[in-house]
This record gives sequence, C-alpha cells and structure tokens, in this order.
Amino acid sequence: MPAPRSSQRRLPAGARRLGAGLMWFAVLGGITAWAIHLVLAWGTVELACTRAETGPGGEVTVLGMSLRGFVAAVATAIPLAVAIASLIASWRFRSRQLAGEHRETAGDEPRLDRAVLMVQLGLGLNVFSVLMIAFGGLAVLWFSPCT
Amino acid sequence: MNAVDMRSVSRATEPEALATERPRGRTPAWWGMVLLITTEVVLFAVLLASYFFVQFTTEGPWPPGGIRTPELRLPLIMTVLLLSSSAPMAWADRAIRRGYQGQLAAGLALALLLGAAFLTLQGIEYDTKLAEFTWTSYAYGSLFYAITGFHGFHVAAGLFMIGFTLVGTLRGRYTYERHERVRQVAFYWHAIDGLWILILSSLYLSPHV
Amino acid sequence: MVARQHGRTRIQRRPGGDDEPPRPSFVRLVVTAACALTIAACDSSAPSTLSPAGPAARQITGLWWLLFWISAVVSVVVFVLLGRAVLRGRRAGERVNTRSGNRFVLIMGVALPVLVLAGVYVVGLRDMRALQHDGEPAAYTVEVVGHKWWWEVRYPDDGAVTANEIHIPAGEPVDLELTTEDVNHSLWVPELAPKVDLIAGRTNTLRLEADEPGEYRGQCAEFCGLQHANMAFIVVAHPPEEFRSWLANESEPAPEPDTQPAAEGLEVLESSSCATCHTVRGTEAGGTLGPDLTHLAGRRYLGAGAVPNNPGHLAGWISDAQSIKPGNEMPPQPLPSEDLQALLAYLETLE
Amino acid sequence: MTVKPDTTTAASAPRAADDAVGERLSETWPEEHGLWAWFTTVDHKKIGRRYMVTAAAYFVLAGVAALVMRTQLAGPNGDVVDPELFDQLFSLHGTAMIFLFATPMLFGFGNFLVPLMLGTRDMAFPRLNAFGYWVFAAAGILMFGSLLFEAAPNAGWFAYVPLSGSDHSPGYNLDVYTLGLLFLGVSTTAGAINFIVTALKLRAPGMSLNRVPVFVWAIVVTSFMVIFALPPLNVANAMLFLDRRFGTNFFDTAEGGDAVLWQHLFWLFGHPDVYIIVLPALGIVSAIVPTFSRRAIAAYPLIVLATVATGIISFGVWVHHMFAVGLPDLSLTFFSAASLIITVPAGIQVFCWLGTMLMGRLVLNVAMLWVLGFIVLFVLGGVTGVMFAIVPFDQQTTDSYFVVAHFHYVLFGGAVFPIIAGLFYWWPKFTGRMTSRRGGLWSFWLTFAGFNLAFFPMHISGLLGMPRRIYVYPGDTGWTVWNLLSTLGAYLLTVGLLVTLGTLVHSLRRGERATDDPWGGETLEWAATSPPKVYNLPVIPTAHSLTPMWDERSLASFTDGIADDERVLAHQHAVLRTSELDGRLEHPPLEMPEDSPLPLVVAASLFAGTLALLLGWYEGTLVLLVAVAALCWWLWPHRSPIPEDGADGGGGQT
Repeated sequence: MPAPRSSQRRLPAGARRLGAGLMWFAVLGGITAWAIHLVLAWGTVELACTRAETGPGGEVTVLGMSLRGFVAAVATAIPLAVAIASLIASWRFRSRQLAGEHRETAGDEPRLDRAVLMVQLGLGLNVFSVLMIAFGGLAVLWFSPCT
Repeated sequence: MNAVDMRSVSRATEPEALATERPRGRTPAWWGMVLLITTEVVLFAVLLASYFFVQFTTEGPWPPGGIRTPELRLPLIMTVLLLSSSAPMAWADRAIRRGYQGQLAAGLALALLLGAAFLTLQGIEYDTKLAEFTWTSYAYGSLFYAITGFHGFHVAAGLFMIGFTLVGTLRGRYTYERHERVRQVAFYWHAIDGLWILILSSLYLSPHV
Repeated sequence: MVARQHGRTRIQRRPGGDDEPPRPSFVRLVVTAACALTIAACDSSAPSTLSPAGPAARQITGLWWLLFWISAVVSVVVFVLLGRAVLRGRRAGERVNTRSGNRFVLIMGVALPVLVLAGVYVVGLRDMRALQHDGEPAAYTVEVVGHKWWWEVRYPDDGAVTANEIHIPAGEPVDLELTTEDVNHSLWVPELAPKVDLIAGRTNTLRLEADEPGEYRGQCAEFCGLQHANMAFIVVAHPPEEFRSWLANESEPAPEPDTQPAAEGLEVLESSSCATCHTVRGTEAGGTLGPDLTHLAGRRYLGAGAVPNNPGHLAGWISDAQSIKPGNEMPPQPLPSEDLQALLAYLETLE
Repeated sequence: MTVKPDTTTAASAPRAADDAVGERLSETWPEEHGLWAWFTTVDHKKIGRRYMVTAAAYFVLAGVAALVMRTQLAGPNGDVVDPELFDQLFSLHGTAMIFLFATPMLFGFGNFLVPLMLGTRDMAFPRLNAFGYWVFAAAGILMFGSLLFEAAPNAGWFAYVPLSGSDHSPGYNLDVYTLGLLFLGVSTTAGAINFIVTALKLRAPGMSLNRVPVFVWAIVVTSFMVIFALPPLNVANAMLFLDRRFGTNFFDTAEGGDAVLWQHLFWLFGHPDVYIIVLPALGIVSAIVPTFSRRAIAAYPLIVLATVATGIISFGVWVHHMFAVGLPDLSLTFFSAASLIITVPAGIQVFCWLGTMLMGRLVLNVAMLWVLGFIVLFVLGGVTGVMFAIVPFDQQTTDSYFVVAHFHYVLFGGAVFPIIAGLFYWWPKFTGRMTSRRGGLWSFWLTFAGFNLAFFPMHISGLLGMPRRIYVYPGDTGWTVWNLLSTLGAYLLTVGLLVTLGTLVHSLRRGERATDDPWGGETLEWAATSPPKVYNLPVIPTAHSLTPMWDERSLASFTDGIADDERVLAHQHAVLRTSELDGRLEHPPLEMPEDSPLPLVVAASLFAGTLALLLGWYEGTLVLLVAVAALCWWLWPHRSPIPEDGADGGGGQT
C-alpha cells in the first residue's frame, strides 16, 4: 500500500494502541453495555422474584438495595451511561476525526475507509443499544417488579 | 489528568491512530484455536449459569439435602498445581520461537507432570465426594459432577495434546520456523487453567460466601 | 418453589351491564367486515380471539387491530416501492444513479421504524399494565391441575372437584391457580384471556372473567404428548346466582342410588378397577389417577372434549377408551354387558 | 462509490489470464477423478455442492412429512396417521428443516462461494471442511433413519422437559434427538470456525473490511452466532441425555432441577438460530439485487450494520418464546424492547434492496423474480414478527397457528425463496449450465401461489383459536375451511417445488452452456470459469473496490498479475494470506493440505461412537479411539519448506 506508511511512523506506538482500543470501544462499547444490562436486569428480576427474599417492609431486596432500585441504578443507568459514552465516541470519530480526512483521500487509502466503516457500524450499534436500554428503563419506571 | 496524558489521548484520536489495524498478522491456526476456545468458554459459561440458575431457584440451604459445603484444602492444592503448569507451558512456547528444542521438551514435560498431578488429585477428591453424594443426588450433584467432570475431561484432552506435542518435539518436528502447533496447544492449556479459576470460584468458593 | 402471583386480567366491570356496547364500534365494524369476507371465520362456535367475551381478551383484540393496521400500512408502502422499482426497470436507458442511498435507507429504514416501534412498545406496555390487576382480589380462586390429557378443576373453599369444565360466575373475576401433575401444559381460552403455561414445579395464576353467561371453548396450547389434540375444556360462565347453586350442588357427595340397576352399578364401580383410579365422593371409590366422577352426568363432554357425554359414548368410553382417544391413561374395561348397563345406570344418576 | 457496470471487460480480462497460467497451476492443483478422489476430496466447491445436494434431499424428506401432516389436517377428525406417527412427523419436520436443511444448505452456498468471492483458492481448513460435510450427512441419516424404527424425535423440535424426559418419553426417540444434535453440532461449529478464519485471513489483497461482499459479511456474522449459540444447545442436550440415561436431575423438579432452565437454554440457542438461517439467505439476496439493478448495493455501511446488529441483538430476544411461561412481567419487557429493535435491521435490509432497485435499472429475470417474491413474503412475516414482540399479543397467539404462519413466512419466505433465487443465480457457476427461463417462471409462480395459499390461512385459523401441534381437530370449531385451504396450498406448493427441481435437473442435461459471467455480476466468483477450476482464479486479483468485477483497476490486476509469481503461486499448493482488517498482503503464503481420507475416517468413527452411545452399547464407544488415532495422523507435524509464520507478520507474535 502506498503513501500512509510514512505518516504512520509519526505516531508513538502507545497512541496507536490506545487509538485501536478507542476504536473498538466506539464499535462494541454500547452493545456490550446492553448485553450486560439485559443479563443483569432480567436475571435479577426473574431470580429474585422466584426466590422472593423479602427485606424489611416486605420488599424484595438485592445486595441490600430494593430490587427496583438495583435494576434501575446498577442494571440500567450504568450500562446506559456506558452506551451513551460509546455513542458519543463513535459520533465524534466519525464526524470530526475521520470524515474530514476521508473526503480528501477517499478511495486511495483503504485503511481510513475501513476505519470509517467501523465507526459507522459502531454508531449504528450504539444507537440501537441506547434505544434498547432506554426502553428497558422505561419499563423499570412503569412496572413494579415481581408482578 | 496532566498535559502529557492529554496529548497522548488527543494523539490517539487522530485518524492514523484510530485506523490502526488491530488485530492483524495472526495466523489462520491462531484464529482457529481462539475460536475453538471461545466456543468452549461459552460452553462452560452456560454450565455455570445453569448452576447459579438452579441455585437461585432452589429453596433452602445450598448445597441442598444435607450435602456439605465443599471443602477447600484439596481444590486449592489442585488449583496451585494447575495454574503453575501454565508457566512451563509459556516458557516452552517462548523457547521454540527462538529455536530451543530442548527447553521446549522440558517445558512440555513439566506441564504434563503438573497436569497429571491435578487429574490424580481430582480422582482422589471424587473418591471422597462420591461417598457423600453422587450425580443423582439432586440437581446439585448432577451439576457438580457434570461441570468438574467436563473440565477434567478437558484437562485430559489437554494432557493428550501436550504429550502428542512432546513426541513431535522429541522427533525434532518443531523448529524456529515451524512451531504453530506448540502455540495452539499452549493457548488451549492456558484456557483450561483460566476456566478452572471460574469453576473454583463458582462451585467451591461461592457456597462459602 | 414459590408460588408466584401473576394476574393477567384487569378487573373491568362495565358500568350499567348490558346496555353498554361491549367493544368500540369501529372495531366491531371491522370485525363485521372481516366476517363478511370470511363467513366461516365468525362461525359462532369458533373460539376466536377476534370475538372477545372478556375484558382481557378484549384488550388484546384492540391491540391486534392496531398492530394489524400498522402492518397493513407498512406492507403497502413497501409493495408500492417494489412495484415502482419493477416499473422503472422497464424503462431502459435511464442513467445509472450512483448515489449511496444512505439517506433513503436512514429515513425509511431507521428513523420511521424507530418512531413507530417506540409507539408500539409504549402501547404494549400500557396493555401489559392493563392486564395486571394490582392486587384486587378475585371473587373465587379455582385450582386447575393439568394432567396427561385432561384438566382437574378444584374449588378448594367448597370442596367441589370436577374435570374439563371450569365454571365461573359471569362478570366476576376468578383466579385460576395453575399447576401440573406431569408435563407442561398451557391453558388457553381465546375468547376470554391470553394463555398461561402450566409449568412443572411451579404455580402460575391466570385471571379469568367473562362478560356474559355462556360457554367458551378452551384447549391446551403447549404440546404435551400423544393426546395434546384432545385436551380441550370449556369455561361455563353462569349468572352469579346460578353459579352459586351449581357450586353448592357440585360440592355435595354423590346421591345414593335410588333404583335397583343404579345400586348394582355402584357395586360394580366399587368392586371393579374403576375405583382404583376414580373418585366418587360419598362412595368407596377414592382413586386419584383419573378425573373425579362425583357429578359426571352433568358434564358436556367425555375425555377432555373427545366425544359428547351421552350414554352411548359413555359405554364406548368405558369399554374401550383407547379406540376413542389412543394413548390415554384409561385401560379398556371388558365388563360383562349387564355390569356395564348397571354401571351406566348408576353414572347417569350422578348429576 | 462509483460503479461502471461494464460487462465486456469483465468477461475478457480474467479469461486471458486463465489461458496463460492455467497450465502451470494444474500441476499443483490437479483435477482428480475416480472413487478414491470422491471420498478424499477437500475441494471447497465439491464439498459445497455436496452440502447443497444432501440438504436438498433432506428438504424433500422433511417436506414429505409436512405433506402427510397437511393431508391429515385437511378436514376435521383426520385419520391418515395415528398420533404417535404424527408427533414424530412434526418433530422431525421442524428439526430437519432447521438443522438438516436450512443451515447446511446455506453452509453449502457459503462453502462454494466464500473462497471465490474472496478471490482465494479454498477454505482456511480444507480437511476440516470435508469432515464437517461427512458428519452432517451422517447426522441426517441417523435422524431420518430413526423414523424407520419408529424412533424419530417426537417431543417437538424444542423438546420441552418434562415431556422429553424418560418418564414421559421412553424409547430411543429423544436419544436420537439429543445425540443427533450433539453430533451435528460438531459439524456446524467446525464449519463456522472455518468460515470466520477464511474470511479474516484469505481475502484477496486490498479487500479491506469495507470491500467485503455483503454475502460474506452475512456468512461471517452467522458463523460467529454459531460459535456463541450452539454451546447452550449442546449443554441442554447433554444434560437431557444424562437425565434420561444416567439418572441425573438437571431438569427433574422433584430433585431440585428446573424445567424452565431447559427453555432458557433452548431458546438462548433457538432464537439466534432463526437468524443463523435467515442472515445468509438475506446475504444471497444482497448478492443478487445489485447485479440485476446494475449498480452497487445502496447504503452498504447500513446493510453491513444491519447484518452485524441482527447477529448480536438476536442473543437478547430469547425470552419472547417464553412470554406465557409466567415469568415476572418486568423481566419480559427487556426482551420485548430487544425484540422490537431487532426488526429495525431487518427493515434496513429491505430498504437497502428497495433503494438499490429504485436507484438502479432493474433487470427482471428468474432469480430476481424469486427475490421480489421473497421481499413480499419477508415483509409479511416481518410485520407479524413485530406483533410477537408485544407481550400481551404474544401471550394470546403464541403456540397457535398464527405462529406457524408467521415463521413459515419468515423461514420459507425468508430463507427458502432466497435459496432458490440463489440456485437460479449461481446455477451457471455451480454447474456450467443455464436454466430454462420458462421453467423458472412456472416454478416461481406455482411456488409463490402455493406458499400463500398454504400459509396465509394459518394466520386466520390461529386467530380463531387453533393451537399448534394437534393431530386432529373437531369439526365444530370453524377451523375446517382454513385447514382445507392450507392443505390445498401445500399440494400446490409441492407442485411448484417439483417444477423447480425439474427445471434445475433438466438444465444439467439440456441446459445451454454457461459463460463465465452470464449476468454481469459484480463479485469475484464471476471471474472464475463456469464451473470454476480447482484453483478457482488463475491470478489472485487485488480488490480496489466493493465491486471488483465492475472496476477497471481490479480487473486489470488479473492481467497485471500474470507475471507476478506471488499472485499465481504456481509452484506451491498454497494460498495468499492477508491481514484481518485491511487485507494487506502477509508472508508467507498459507500451505494447503492435499486430499485426504482422514476426514471421512474421523467422521465415520465419530458416527459409530454416537450410535454405540445411542444404543447403550458403551464398550462400542471405544471405536472413538480410531478417531483419536486418525486425528493424531491428521495433525502430525510434517516437514515442509514453507515456514508457518512470517518475519514481517507483525502483531508481535513472531
């Protein structure tokens, strides 16, 4: 492959490693957060309700928190925050870092084209993840667990 | 965050850095083994998930039916043996990449020995356990023996692979230029070790919490 | 296993009873139109989800029509675009368009669907909430136990036990506590409420309510083996007073036989293998494998909907149930003809 | 991306190259004939064709089972088969269509096409590939053969416990199911790993991720799904087998086991599996539509996104098969959300095809007609799919005929139609023969009409309260007329499929000889001869765009490469290795194995071991030692002049 070899050398290896890591976070961060949200939220609701370990006041508790509190905070809000972070990363990488560069070198530099495809995938996956977690969050606010 | 860090972050978001190709340069065999290990890890994850699912849907004490909480002394010795076998394996792998066939043979032999010791102890553990409960003693017994037995089977398979590689080594088949097999076997072995830690913490440690 | 309470039906007593229209007129219009097209569809005997007779089923019928119309619009849009593409393709020589198409797909394939789906999701949640009854107590609790391949129906407060018929008071919510004796089953009365499975080792609850007195067909909806097809039942909704008298009668033990053949029949029942599997309360027959026969004569069907309950079918059922419902648990009973006649005479008295 | 669909250069450039170097290559990639070669071949094209033919045979068998059931259900109180046989028929129909037809058929397409589309010469692990085929073929024989002994699976393709336990299902039926699927799983997993590695490492130089054909993306995503979805199925089946045979209690509720655990494990596999079937089929559509629209696929990044997103999200929707189980409502909503969102990627794909057609010039031919029919059916199946994501509606209609209608629209409409479209499209490449247009038109319209007549009425019978999996129904329920229509449709559908089969088979004898690129396709398989030579492409091209066959520079690389031995690799039985994301050339080339009887030996002894286990003859499982010995032979490190790992390999592993 032509030209970019030289420009590659400019960057320290650490920055490139970090860059590759950030890229993969922008691609897979949101969907991973969703997967964790799903397993945690479903798992705690189904299993806690089956076992129904009730705390003071007859409420079902998980790790000392109310079930609803646990599902809302630990299983939903935190993954949502991660997914949003990943969404922002993919959005910024696409619109600022790569898009401009891409326009100048379009077609000649498969590496950048490939990177653009990856952030586009990441952007889409992140949008889906945020939507799914948010939908789940809506239900957590609306439904009381174990009914 | 200090200024230097900021600079390295902003550098890392330069197009060149983001477009760094990673992973790359792996061999097809490397990918094959990684994917095989992935599917095996999922297999064990599902088994352990089943274990916890049954635990949480079971009323009363866990383990159920008067089965005692597993003792830790023997499993911990087994853990030490198995984990320490990863070191000679890694050492052997490094050695052959530099072309040292003798070190490769020694490393493999040591790993083989440690793994075999693990299996022997597992046999001893089964002997005492089976006197207390069997695979037909509640779902707990079924899960306990299925998970540990399946892992033991993997250890045995790993030992067979190490032995097979050792024979090849003694025949001089692994060289500076051709040593992919060693690397794959090492990977598999490390994965089995890692899985054991999951099993130890789920089946042996978690009931003590 | 802990019994979990899962109500599915909102208590939705209609004010004023009969003079309120049972469903929005728009929906009724569409149903009528659909029926006109598909005459058999509204065969009054069909246990149709589209002609709901209880609040829960009605809620879902409304949901169905919403989903149906959205689906219709989506399909039409796609088909129109497809037709356009085919027609345009016929016009040769048009210049090839090299646009990426991203915008078209983003709008049609992402933005619009997400908006529609968000709306649908919220409606779905709303209806789910509507089907939860929020702890409002039921008028009665009935235990339903699934068996291969029949339904045991118990009224624990009154001691009544019957089979394959669930009697309820119309207009009052009834909770069914669902358990199974063997494999998984699923209780489904399409006109009244969504289905709930009977899961081995667990207890589920289904709230059932019928607007009007009547009979509603139900059937097992989870494959449960050889005679899954013949595991039907009926829900009989009575006017409330009639229900109470039915329940009082059903709770009574069997009447003493008052004729000679009937008395002989009772003797046959108690001395033959019948008694090892069946219970007739007030007699020595106390088996628990088969359905309770205490008020057999009052039932509409034999063998969980397999055949109507009349003396001919009953005789056939007793002598060889396997030919009617192959694989069921009742072995053939080769009784001498006079014993069979006496037994039938007795069973006829079990109103 | 600019596209010049100029077919004249497309056909001639690779041809010239072929003549120049074909001779040299046939030394290292010889064409083998004869019985021994038939049993030992590792050629991905032969294996691919075998997969397709075998899967088609299993399709016919499973289809006959369906026809018998439809005959039974034509009217009330049907008396064609007894319930025992009926249960085996519907269980086998579902199991076979999913495991023995759909997945292997699409693996067949993948086997034949992926290396060609990537511009390489075989799969990454050719012997593993051959092994996978033999295992699949044997698993099918086991499953269908069991019917002869009245021992076919009879608890549905989902085999819920406790019904599938030994108390309620004595006999071998469920053992055939559990062991058969475990055995088959080996094949599927091996195939999936092979596809992924091939697509990651053997792409033509220059084929960075953004230039990978959508079909290959689909196969790769599918393969990743297999890697993650099969373990739950395997675990569940192994547990069920142990419960039945050795008295363990995984699912025995009386002994602390859990019956719902089976459902979770099964559907954790089962729902992704739906997409394992549908995604490659959609990939076929994405390959056909651009060719006949005379432009590259619209919104390529979005269709790739749709494929990847479907693959991942499909793992988060399994509980929508369990909405009626009585789980807490809140836990259902998470799956309702995911089940709704997963329809968005499906919509994206539909609009990508529509956009491609609208912005191109549509050429209607038989393959494209099947694609249009597919889009209609897939949309109809998709909208009912959305309905099942809504919890209350699902609770009302699940396990009714409405579901049967829905998933036949999705799986028959969404997978069989594309498969047939793909057969018509690639038939010239598979066989070297063109198919009859008239036969193709008849086959399409008959099948399309028959399909709708068979399955549309099932929506109505379902809404009218007709449950699934019943072998008889009474006459007074209002279901009769709809069932009669379905049965008539099933017969019409059969006629349509027979005409399809006839058209294809007829072409083998009478069909016109096909040129290399009869449709002016855009991907690299059209650069090969029809049918392709053993070595596929004489010169490994450089991909300069997503549509290399429409791209002057990519085409030029065929002729430019003739003199470059690195692009011809004539002196060694090897293929090029490229980097994972960017498709940059790596050294050294990957050495390919020769034909070998070992795959067959290993598969056969594995099969024998499975049979021994099935029949409870446990000493017989010692035959597995043959497999172990053969594997040792297979994997014995032989001496070779080609090093395995290059000095410039990068990535720090040298």
